[in-house]
Amino acid sequence: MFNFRTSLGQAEFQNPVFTASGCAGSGKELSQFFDLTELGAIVTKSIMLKPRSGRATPRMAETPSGMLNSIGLQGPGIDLFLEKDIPWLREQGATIVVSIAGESVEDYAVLARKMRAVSGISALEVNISCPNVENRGQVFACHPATARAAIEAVRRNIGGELPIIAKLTPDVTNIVEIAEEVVAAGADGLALINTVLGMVIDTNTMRPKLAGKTGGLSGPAIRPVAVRAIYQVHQALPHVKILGMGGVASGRDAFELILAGASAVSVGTATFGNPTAVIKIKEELQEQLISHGFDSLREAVGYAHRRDTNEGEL
Amino acid sequence: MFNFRTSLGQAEFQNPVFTASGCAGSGKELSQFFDLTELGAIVTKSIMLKPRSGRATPRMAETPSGMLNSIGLQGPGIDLFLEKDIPWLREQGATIVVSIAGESVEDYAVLARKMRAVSGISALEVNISCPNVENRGQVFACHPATARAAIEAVRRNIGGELPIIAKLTPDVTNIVEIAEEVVAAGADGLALINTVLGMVIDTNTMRPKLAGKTGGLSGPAIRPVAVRAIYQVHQALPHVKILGMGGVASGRDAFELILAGASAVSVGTATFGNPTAVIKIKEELQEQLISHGFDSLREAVGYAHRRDTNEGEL
Amino acid sequence: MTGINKSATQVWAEIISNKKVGAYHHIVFSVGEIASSAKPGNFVAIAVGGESSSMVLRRAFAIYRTFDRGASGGLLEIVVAPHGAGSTWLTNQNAGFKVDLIAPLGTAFGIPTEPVRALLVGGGYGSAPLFGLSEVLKNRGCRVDMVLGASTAMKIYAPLDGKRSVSSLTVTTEDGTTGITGKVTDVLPGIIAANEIDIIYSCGPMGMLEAINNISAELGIMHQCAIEEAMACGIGVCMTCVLPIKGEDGQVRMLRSCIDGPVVDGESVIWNSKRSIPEGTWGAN
Amino acid sequence: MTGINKSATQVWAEIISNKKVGAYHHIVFSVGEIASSAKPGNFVAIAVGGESSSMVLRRAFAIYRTFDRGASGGLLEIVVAPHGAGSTWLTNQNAGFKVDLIAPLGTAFGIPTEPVRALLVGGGYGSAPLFGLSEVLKNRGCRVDMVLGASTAMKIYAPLDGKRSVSSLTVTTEDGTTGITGKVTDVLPGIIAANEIDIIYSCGPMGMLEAINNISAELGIMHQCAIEEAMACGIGVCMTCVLPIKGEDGQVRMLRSCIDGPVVDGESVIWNSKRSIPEGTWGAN
Ligand SMILES: Cc1cc2nc3c(=O)[nH]c(=O)nc-3n(C[C@H](O)[C@H](O)[C@H](O)COP(=O)(O)OP(=O)(O)OC[C@H]3O[C@@H](n4cnc5c(N)ncnc54)[C@H](O)[C@@H]3O)c2cc1C
Ligand SMILES: Cc1cc2nc3c(=O)[nH]c(=O)nc-3n(C[C@H](O)[C@H](O)[C@H](O)COP(=O)(O)OP(=O)(O)OC[C@H]3O[C@@H](n4cnc5c(N)ncnc54)[C@H](O)[C@@H]3O)c2cc1C
Ligand SMILES: Cc1cc2nc3c(=O)[nH]c(=O)nc-3n(C[C@H](O)[C@H](O)[C@H](O)COP(=O)(O)O)c2cc1C
Ligand SMILES: Cc1cc2nc3c(=O)[nH]c(=O)nc-3n(C[C@H](O)[C@H](O)[C@H](O)COP(=O)(O)O)c2cc1C
Ligand code: FES
Ligand code: FES
Repeated sequence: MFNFRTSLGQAEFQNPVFTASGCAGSGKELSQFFDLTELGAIVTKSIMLKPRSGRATPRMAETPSGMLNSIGLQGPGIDLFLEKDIPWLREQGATIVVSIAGESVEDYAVLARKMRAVSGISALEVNISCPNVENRGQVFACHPATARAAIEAVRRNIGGELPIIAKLTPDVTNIVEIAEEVVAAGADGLALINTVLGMVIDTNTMRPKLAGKTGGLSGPAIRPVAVRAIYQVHQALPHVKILGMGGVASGRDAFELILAGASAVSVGTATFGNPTAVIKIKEELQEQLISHGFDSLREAVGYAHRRDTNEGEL
Repeated sequence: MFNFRTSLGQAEFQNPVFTASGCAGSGKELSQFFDLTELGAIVTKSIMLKPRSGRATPRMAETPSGMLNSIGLQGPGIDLFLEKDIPWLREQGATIVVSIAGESVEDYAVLARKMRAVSGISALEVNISCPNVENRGQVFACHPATARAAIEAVRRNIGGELPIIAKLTPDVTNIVEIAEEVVAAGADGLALINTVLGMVIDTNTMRPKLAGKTGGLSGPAIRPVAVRAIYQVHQALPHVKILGMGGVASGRDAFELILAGASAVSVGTATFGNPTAVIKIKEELQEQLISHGFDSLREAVGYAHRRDTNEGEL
Repeated sequence: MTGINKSATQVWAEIISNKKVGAYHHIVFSVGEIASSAKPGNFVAIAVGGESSSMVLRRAFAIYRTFDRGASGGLLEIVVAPHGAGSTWLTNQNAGFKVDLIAPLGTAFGIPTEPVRALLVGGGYGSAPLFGLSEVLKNRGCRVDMVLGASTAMKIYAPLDGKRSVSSLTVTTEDGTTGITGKVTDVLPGIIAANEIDIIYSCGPMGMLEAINNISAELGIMHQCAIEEAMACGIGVCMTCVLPIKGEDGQVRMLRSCIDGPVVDGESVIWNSKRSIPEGTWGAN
Repeated sequence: MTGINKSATQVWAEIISNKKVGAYHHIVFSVGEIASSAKPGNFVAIAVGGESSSMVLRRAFAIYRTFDRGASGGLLEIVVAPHGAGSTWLTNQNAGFKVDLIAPLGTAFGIPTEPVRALLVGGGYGSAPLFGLSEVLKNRGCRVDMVLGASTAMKIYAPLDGKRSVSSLTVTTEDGTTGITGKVTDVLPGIIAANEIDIIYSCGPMGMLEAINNISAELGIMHQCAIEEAMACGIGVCMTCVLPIKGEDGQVRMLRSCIDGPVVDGESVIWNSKRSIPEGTWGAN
């Protein structure tokens, strides 16, 4: 029997295909198209302390094999979220990973404290890398010190056994350095990658297309960047579990990220093009793994790093 | 009469559409398809001090709306290049921008000295997005200090009036910081952007597809990253001329980079899909500019940055 | 929230016919049971560009009308303006080609329980969903008048059989190539007064909807409009398609036009807020 | 360097026919004057995926044969194995569709000035360019024998009219579904000896070419082979398609297979160097 199970930190998942934060609504919207229990996990939209309107529109622009978004973390705030969305997801029997995002180290601390009492959650994804916040300089994941501070705040306040997955941006000179820092600060796993900072100028209006000017690039266009980041980090930190994401649109793509070193993958933009993408990808991934002779997902994780006697330089 | 002329530093060009370094061979190959005098300039493949075999194959992988390459700067070395390629290009009447690349600060100094006596060159593009062998293979353009050192070495040794265009990598936390540094070090202009570091894993062999494992991502997939980088740098340094590149495949795309702040654009990957892409793009760009009511290219440079009274937040 | 796309279904829909009509393409799909669940105002989301497409997002199109053909399966029709790469690709596909289509999506026009006097106003291809609506209204005993406007005659979409269901049809074009020279809003006040209009239904460019809303607000007439915001997913999961809408509690929230719209009450919309968040919006900071 | 693609031309080439033959598609294009300038061994580069394609690179295909039809324009034929997205897209296009095609590209097989005894060896679709070559050789008075191999019968491409131009045709398949069970290299030594072969021309997978070269080198027979390296541009500007080749001066250089190839002397190739630069290569460090 093929074993599709995986783990991130202490958390176990029946299969390795998750939704990506911010790309699955509250779960309700997708449940029209499939049963949420089919997912490895649903990763919720990054939730902040307070309700948030998000950015002005236009918030999106299609790009070659990708898209830009600048949602600006629109959401109901942690209290309403815990009151409404989480109970509903629990009722569905969904495996839940909650994503949190803060504007200050203190925010992360408070969010973590609010999460510690919540049951039925498998892991906490800590988004320290949203490129849509107004001051790019303040993206936590861009600098080792701020990345560390955010994760330490969560670690100190979360208590118990909820695994912490730190979500990093690829928009840095050295992603391995940031990864090492957040792992040292207490992250149990890493989510790689968030969107890549980009811009589209509307050549009709001759202005940036997005009201927020810059936005996050996602979709197949960035998959090579995701694979590279996952590969580099897995090589440097082979024992740290990685939740991979970035342009996964098929089982082949999911397999690629797993070979690079991801223990699970999240599907974001592909869901916009196809509501059942996650399910299709899950099925295709299982086929790929089996057809390559793997008995379990785990054997395939990071397999592209293996040394081979007849290929000297690898 | 529409004025298509542009300038980078003291260098003047009859039109703003150039080939991208490493994407036009020696010029001979493209001259089968069009007259090289039609180009704003031909930017030559980055040349190093010594002959160089480049990397092993496979050196390329197609990706969604893009490609990875890891040529590894194959080339004949500066002496043969000056002896053979440059005279031929001069004979054709081509406008020439020479790209140089070094492995050490000293390399850049020597390359600049070799270039100072050469006539018929319009500008020098200094590719500092390559690995520094003296510093653990870290890319010069990744750190302010090494970026500065390389450009200073060129500035000190080039003498005369040959404009220096520093070519930067987008793979940094803060490209504006690097831009400011190289301008302070004496760069007359900036070339933005070089390729984005990526990787493709071949899911059949389950190994990195490229022999060099990682490669540079180019093509339309990265255009939003190029536009963002150009926009950010033009905003911070409005008086520094930018040679823009990254995913330009149509006149619309060239126009987008110009609106963001580029005074000229280079076309790379698009030439691989279509040998006459540069000419098509030049013609389409001129149409775009005219149909938007511009009398000259110069007026359009950075036009997306304008303030508009009825759009408060811009 | 109106119950999230309860009957939305994803199908491979075969193109039955694709005909150029003026500036548009009228495309008919075989969609099976979807035909019976779609209501006027709903839209479809279609994947574009084929297998190796560089376009990762679906395109939304208002449903022009549907036919429930029983055993032989239902038909669904749309009217497409070839604009950019996605819509142009779609208009180039021939009968027999199958597209990946999701429908019905979004809210529908609210149908009054009483027989009222309704004015339907369409701009460009925005007329498409109004013909199905007029059928429904007529069957409920409403009087239906219609105003269609566009920049030029080729962009007026008004098929013969559609016209039959309305009591009067007024056409305006900005260049005067057909009908009255001017905009729909030039003729609205007169028609509203003459026909004692109770409710306006509209569909078209945002600027037109706003202008209509100014008139309806001034006259105190109900106004339902089908808005068109850039949508990445069409099914409520991406939050790109939002616009500021005032709820019954008076609170403005950024609501999704794909789930809480495209049909919304004109007076609930905070118009002309493009590129900024109106002050006082829930969560604005 | 063989003069850089002197007659290469870019055209919109209409598909005249597209037929499935075994595992392959035989596709005929109308190409005008290109037909008269192409030589056996040259290849074409075709843009794939249509207008909004996510595939930015052309695909290379060996020219199977050309017909110069005078006033009505020339024809060019290729044999395509549907493999990944690009080739599959191409095999799905029907007659009447136009593709963006550049040809002729690359080097051609060298034709001996004397009437010699030639053996042509093809693997899979690698047989395609050999039929045109055999015509030319025959017209020069050469004796031509042919060996075609593949994993299975469906992958042997050997059209009837092609067979006519050869004195003998031997077929091998690994699964024994047709011809002799085994690889081409199993039968080569016997055929070479029996027919007193002077020169081998080959086209097929790199592994096969290398194996053939081992035999030709041992027997001291000339060997020209058409290699297939991943190409980004096909016209010599990208340097992705290189492989280590020994020049007449004994120096190994990384040469472009699209310009200095695809046809190269088997003995000049440094075989089995994939994923590394052979020591002593010019510029290796
Ligand atoms: C609810 C709804 C109903 C619609 N009904 C119709 C219809 O009946 N007939 C019709 O021809 N078109 C309709 N549209 C517009 C249609 O979905 C496409 O946006 C339009 O055809 C442009 O797409 P493109 O691929 O040709 O252009 P591109 O410029 O390639 O589009 C790029 C991206 O921008 C988005 N975009 C561009 N213009 C618009 C716009 N005006 N509104 C929203 N998004 C836009 C596209 O959806 C796409 O994601 C509707 C849109 C919405 C949201
Ligand atoms: C000189 C030359 C002649 C060729 N002649 C033929 C022919 O006559 N018939 C035929 O069916 N095919 C031929 N090929 C292979 C063909 O060009 C395509 O590479 C192959 O069809 C796979 O492309 P794809 O889009 O289906 O696959 P994909 O996997 O989508 O291709 C992705 C990329 O990898 C490259 N690639 C993948 N496989 C190969 C390969 N084996 N060799 C080189 N590049 C590869 C592709 O060119 C493309 O850039 C030839 C290649 C070369 C270089
Ligand atoms: C519309 C949209 C909204 C997103 N919102 C969030 C978010 O709230 N939190 C977060 O960590 N990442 C967010 N992301 C990033 C995705 O989770 C994911 O990391 C990224 O899109 C790359 O994956 P993809 O290419 O599969 O989309 C968002 C992405 C998109 C496209
Ligand atoms: C095959 C290839 C070779 C390249 N070689 C060089 C080079 O030698 N020097 C350099 O500065 N940039 C080089 N580049 C980068 C391009 O000049 C350009 O910055 C980048 O490809 C983005 O532009 P594009 O998307 O139009 O290709 C190369 C790119 C490619 C694809
Ligand atoms: S289009 Fe995605 S939420 Fe409306
Ligand atoms: S394929 Fe570009 S140089 Fe040969």
